[in-house]
Amino acid sequence: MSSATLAGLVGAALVGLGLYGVIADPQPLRKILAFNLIGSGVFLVFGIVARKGAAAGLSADPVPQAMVITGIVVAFAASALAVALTLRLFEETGRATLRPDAGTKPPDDGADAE
Amino acid sequence: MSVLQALDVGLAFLVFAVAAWTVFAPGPFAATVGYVVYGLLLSLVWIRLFAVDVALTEAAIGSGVTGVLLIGAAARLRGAETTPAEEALTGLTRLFAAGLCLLVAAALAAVVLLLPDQGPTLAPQSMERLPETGLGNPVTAVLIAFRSFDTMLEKVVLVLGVVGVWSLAADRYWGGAPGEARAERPEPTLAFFAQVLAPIGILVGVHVFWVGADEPGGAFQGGAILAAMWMIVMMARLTEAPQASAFWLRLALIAGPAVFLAAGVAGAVVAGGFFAYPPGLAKPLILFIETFMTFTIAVTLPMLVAGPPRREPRR
Amino acid sequence: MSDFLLATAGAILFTVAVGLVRILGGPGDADRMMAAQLIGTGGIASLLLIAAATGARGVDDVALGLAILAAFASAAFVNSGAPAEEPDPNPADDR
Amino acid sequence: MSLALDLFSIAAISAGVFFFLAGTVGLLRFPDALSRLHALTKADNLGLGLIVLGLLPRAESLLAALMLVAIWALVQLAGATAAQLIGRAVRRKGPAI
Repeated sequence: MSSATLAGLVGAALVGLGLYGVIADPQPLRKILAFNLIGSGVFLVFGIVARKGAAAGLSADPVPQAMVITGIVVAFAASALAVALTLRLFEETGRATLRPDAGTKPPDDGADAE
Repeated sequence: MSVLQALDVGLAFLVFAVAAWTVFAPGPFAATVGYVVYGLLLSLVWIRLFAVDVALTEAAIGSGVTGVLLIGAAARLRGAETTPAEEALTGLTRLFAAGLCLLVAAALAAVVLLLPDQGPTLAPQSMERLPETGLGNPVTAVLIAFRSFDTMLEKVVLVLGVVGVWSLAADRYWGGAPGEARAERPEPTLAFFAQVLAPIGILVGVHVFWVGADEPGGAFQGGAILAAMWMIVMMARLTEAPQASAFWLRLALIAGPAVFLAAGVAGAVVAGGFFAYPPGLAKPLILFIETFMTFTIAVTLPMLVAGPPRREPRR
Repeated sequence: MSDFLLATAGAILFTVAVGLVRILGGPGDADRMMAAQLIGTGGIASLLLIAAATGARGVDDVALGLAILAAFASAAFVNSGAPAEEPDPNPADDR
Repeated sequence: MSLALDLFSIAAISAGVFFFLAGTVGLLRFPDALSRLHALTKADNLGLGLIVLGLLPRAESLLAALMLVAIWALVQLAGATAAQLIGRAVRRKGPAI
C-alpha cells in the first residue's frame, strides 16, 4: 500500500472520528475541535487525489493542493468565528452549553449584537 | 516493508491516535492540546504527500495560529465544563452515532481504495501554462492566476469572518479595541521572547512570501508567519490591538481583496478577460497582488484571534 | 545512509509519541503543555531527518516555520485568563 | 573522507536520539512538574542540537547549513521561553494547573 493510500485511509478515519465528536460531545469547544478534524480528514483525501494526479514532472497535482490551502485558511476563519461565539455565550450565561434551557443571567448592557 | 513505509505506517497510527485523543480526552483543555499536536503531525503527513506548500500552511495556520486561538479559548473556558451526566447522550444514541460514523468512514475508505493509481490530473495543463505567468511554483500559479477568483473570494471570507467576530461585541464596546491592553510592565520572559523573535519572524515571513513565486511558500504562508509575529508582540503586551473603528485597520483588512478585484476588473478591460493578466506583465502584477494579500492576511488573522472588542472605544 | 536517517526519524517520533500518550493524560495542564512542546521539537527533528533522507525541496522552510511558532501554544497557555499585570509573588528571584 | 563524515553523522544523530529518549523518560518518571520541565529542555537543546550537528555535513550548501543552525537556535529560544513560562505558571498557581 502506498503512502498516499495510507494517508487517504487516515483521512477517512478522521472524518469518522470528527463526525462522532460533533454528534456526541456536548461542549461547544470540543465540537469545534471535532469539526476541524472532519475538515482536515477531507483535506487529506484531497491530498491523495493530488498525489495520484502526479504528472508532468510534478509529484502532486497543484490544483487540489491550492484548494486545500484556501480550505485551511477558510477553516481557520470559521473556527475563529465559532470560538468567538462560544466565548460570548460563556460571558453571557456563565456556562458554555448548547442546551437552550440552560440558565441565563441577564445581559449587562441591554441590547446585544446578534 | 522498507523503512520509509514503516515510518508512514507509524505516522498514520500516531495521527489517528492523537485525533482519537482529541475526541475522547477527559477535559476540553487536554483535548485542545491534543489538537495542537495533531496539527503539527499533520504537516509531517503533508510532507510525505509531497505537498510542501500545504505542509507550510498547516504548520503556520493549522498548528501555530489555530493553536493560540484554541488554547486561549480553552484556558478562558476553564470551569465552564458541563457535568457529563447533565448532557451526555444515552448509551443507545451514542452507539447509533458511532455506527453512523463508522459507516461514513468505511464508505470514504472504500472510495480511497478504489481510486485509480493514476487519477485525472490538471498537472500537465498547469505546467504547460506556467511559463505565461512567469512563476516557478505551480501551486502559487494556481492560487493567483489560474483559480484567482477562488482565492479572491477566500480573502472576502476572511473579511466576513472578522465582521462576524466583531459583531459579537457588547454594545458599549462597539468600535473599541479587542484583546488585552498594553502593559506598563510586561512579563519579562515573554517580552524578551517577543522582542527577539519578532524581527527574525518578520524576515522569515517576507522570505517565505518572496520565495513562494518559485519554491514552496507564498502569500498565505508568509502572511500567517507575519500575523504570528504581531500576535506574539500583542501577547507579550508590548503593544495592543488597534480599535476596531480605526480607519487604517479597516483599510488594511480589505486591501488584499480590493486590489485583487481591481486587478481582475482591469484584466477585463485591458487583457480581454475577467482576471486575465496582460502577457509579459503577469509576474509583476501577481507579485503586486500577492504583496497586498500577504499584508491583509497578516492583519486579518490576529484580528480573528483577538476576538470581539472588549474595551470601550476612545474618541 | 538514508535508511538510517529515516529509522532515527521514526525512533524519535516513536519515543516522543510514547511520552505523549502517557503525558497527555498528565496530572496537570502544565504537563500537557510540556508534552506539546516535546513533540514540537521531536517533530522538527524528524522533519529535518526525513528531508535529508528523501531530498524533498523546501522542507527546511517548513521546519523554520515550526521552529518560529514552537513557543506560541505555551505563550497562549500562560497568557490567557491571567488578569492584567498580575504582580509576581516573588519578583526578586525571577530567574 | 565521506566514510568518516558518515560515521560522524551517525554518531551525532544517535546521540541526539538518546537525548530525546532521555527527555521523554524524564518527562514520564520525574516526580514533580518543575523537574519534568528540566528533563524536557534537554531534548530541545541537546537532542535537536546533536541531530542538526549530524546533518550539517550532509547539507547541500552553506546556506542550507546555516538554515539548520538557525532552526536549532530558534528552537532553543522557543524551548527556553516555554520552559520559563510554564515554570512560572506552575509556581504561581500551584502544581495542580
